[in-house]
Amino acid sequence: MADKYDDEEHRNKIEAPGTLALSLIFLVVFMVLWFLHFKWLVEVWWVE
Amino acid sequence: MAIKEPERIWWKPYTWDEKFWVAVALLWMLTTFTFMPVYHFIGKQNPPFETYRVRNPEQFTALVDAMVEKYKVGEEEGIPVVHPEPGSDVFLQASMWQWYPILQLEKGKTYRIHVYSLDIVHGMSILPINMNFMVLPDYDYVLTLTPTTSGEYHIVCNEYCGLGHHMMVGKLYVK
Amino acid sequence: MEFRTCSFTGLKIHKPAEDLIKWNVITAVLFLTLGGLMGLLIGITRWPSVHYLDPTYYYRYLTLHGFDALLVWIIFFEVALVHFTSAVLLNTRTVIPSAGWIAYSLMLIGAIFVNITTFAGKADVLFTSYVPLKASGVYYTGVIIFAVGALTAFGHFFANIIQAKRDGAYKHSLPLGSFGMAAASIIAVVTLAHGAVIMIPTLLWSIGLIKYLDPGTYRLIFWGLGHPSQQINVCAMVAAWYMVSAFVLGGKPVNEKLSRTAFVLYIFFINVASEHHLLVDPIFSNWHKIINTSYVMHLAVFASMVHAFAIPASMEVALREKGYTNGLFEWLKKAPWGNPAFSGTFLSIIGFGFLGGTTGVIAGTEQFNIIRHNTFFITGHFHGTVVVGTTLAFMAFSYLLMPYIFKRELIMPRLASVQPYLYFIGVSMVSIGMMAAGALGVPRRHWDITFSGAPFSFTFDPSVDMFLSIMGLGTLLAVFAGVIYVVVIIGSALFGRRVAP
Amino acid sequence: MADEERKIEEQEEEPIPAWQLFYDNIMLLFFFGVAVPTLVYTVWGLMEIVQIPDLPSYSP
Repeated sequence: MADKYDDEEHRNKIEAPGTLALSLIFLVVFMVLWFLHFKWLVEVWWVE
Repeated sequence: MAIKEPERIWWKPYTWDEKFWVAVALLWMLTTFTFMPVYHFIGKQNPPFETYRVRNPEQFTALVDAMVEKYKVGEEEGIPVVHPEPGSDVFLQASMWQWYPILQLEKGKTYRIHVYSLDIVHGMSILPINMNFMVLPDYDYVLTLTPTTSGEYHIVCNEYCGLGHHMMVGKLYVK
Repeated sequence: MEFRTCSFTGLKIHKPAEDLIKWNVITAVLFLTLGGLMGLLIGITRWPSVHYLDPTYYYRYLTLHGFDALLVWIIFFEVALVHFTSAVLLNTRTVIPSAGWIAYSLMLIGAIFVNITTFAGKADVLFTSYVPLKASGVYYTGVIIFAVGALTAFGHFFANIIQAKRDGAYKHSLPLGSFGMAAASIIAVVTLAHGAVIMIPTLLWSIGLIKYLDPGTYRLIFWGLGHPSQQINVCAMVAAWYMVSAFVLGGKPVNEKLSRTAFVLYIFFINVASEHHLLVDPIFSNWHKIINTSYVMHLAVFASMVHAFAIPASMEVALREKGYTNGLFEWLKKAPWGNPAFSGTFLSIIGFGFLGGTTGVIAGTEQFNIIRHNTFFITGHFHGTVVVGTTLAFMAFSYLLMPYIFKRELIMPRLASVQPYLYFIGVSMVSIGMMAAGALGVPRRHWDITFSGAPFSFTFDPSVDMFLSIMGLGTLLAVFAGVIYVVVIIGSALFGRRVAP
Repeated sequence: MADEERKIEEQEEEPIPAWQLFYDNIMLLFFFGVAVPTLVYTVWGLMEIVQIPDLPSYSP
């Protein structure tokens, strides 16, 4: 029974390539916004 | 189907795209998490955490009054302008609807700015640099700051504190 | 037994469950109308060239907007989802319907108490009502009654699923939609318990029986109510996303293990995000702030990212099975964009992720919060999550409930099919306008950013006017789309053409 | 449906994975869902509130 789930074919399948692409776009936007905030923080803060 | 009971055993291995996304998402999330503690060691822009309980409002008012008396250099709109000794403890008091007094700080010097509210919860927003802190009654919040840019700053209240909330504007000079 | 079989879904629907769902949905929509009207008034007040209301009414209507749109509309709709997922979806009955009606009545009475007190000007304390700012005792009583009603309603979920298992309605696992609402109900119990813990002493304090309440403790426990109530929404919204994908496209979760793991991470960790409100407070240590604000190592955010992948993936797989297999995105082009239940859901996913989710995690980063706390940016963030996300998702779901539960066709189907787009564009403009203005330091909950009457005046960057105008125009568009929604839903419920049961 | 029949049926199949059993146990999830935020957020927070020191005296 167990090997029914473990077969190579299932594990190497890409079921939703479009969604994966959309998700990666999302991740890039997320990262860009994060680094922009980091930049603003460093510019603003009153420390030496 | 999300609307039907799944098959008897649904604990199954992931497909390649699921595994890839889980790995990438988890990695990014652990990175953004790790940033927070690590930045306390490598960075300087961290929220201050020094705080004291004020049992009696008069205790804080007395500190403010003593500072004003000793270091007063002028007055604007009836509010004293204070030029405290560089590197010292500075006291700033919020109340409906006033920031008291006006501080005059020196660029590049480190101050311990104690903020405290006499009545209800206020919010301290230093503009235009946009640094924001909460100001609570009964708690003294110590902000250790070193002004790095000179100029005229305003302190705006950004927590609702009654009808005069929008008139609660104070001033801060850095010279 | 009083069951009928739905001709669209084949679900067996219990009559008392159906009635509870109907009444909760209609009440929810009525409070959305009220909250939306308040939103219009305060939105055009913050639009500098209109600046409509006086300060008294601005803060009064802001209090009501928060309460009605953020709590009442959403929780009534979630109670409808409780009955839908714990009875209808399992083809079983809702136990003790009278408890459902008691919960409904308590919530309604509580909401009416709060609304009347606030309209009468006895509770201009905003949604947060931070002590020692004091409202009339009736206000806190209303909040408590509402919370008790909501707690009863969410308790109903557990009673239903326990009975359903005994009745053999499911063998081992709840359907994913019900599992999501189970997560929401667990979170709701934590939330409403915190509400009771803090609101009861506050009531006693407001009528003079307690002399002193510590403002720091109030903020800690209040946000155990205030923020997690939005996490109930997140869970319920995600459950609704999965269900719409299944109902409209026949989409199944690509991997039950993945989706359920994400819900379990929600149950464990999402509630600690209450800390987001306390990041620049005195009192709490850095470790308390870091662990809590990060939802315990960002694992609950990770769960959201898993859902953000799993739900579109379930749609993609379903559409690919229908033969739309060319390239990466043919399935997306051929999706049923004219169906408001689908378009609303998809736009809700996009809006929640890009506008609300990213900005929320970033503003909730301990260090970044210093430049974001209490600015208009935060308001923009949660209009991205709660309005573009949850409200739009619930709107989409209610388009499905019309035929399934109300047995009525939508009136004005063409208007209904553009409504999600208009609403999405409108609220996105609101959200983006607010975030841009907030990034330049504009405070939230502020009647006049020209500081009329203040001893000193600060002038914001001139571009702030433009961003706030975008917000104002977005408000008008969103309210227009909101009116379409209310007319379509109430109109269909009353006058829609009857469909076969 | 006879319970015995179901039992026999299940004995023949492979056992349900432990994680799946855990996820299906709503009451156990309920317990953790209440315990984690109450301890990590509320109780820890209250402990920090009571531990705050009093304002020391300063000479300006």
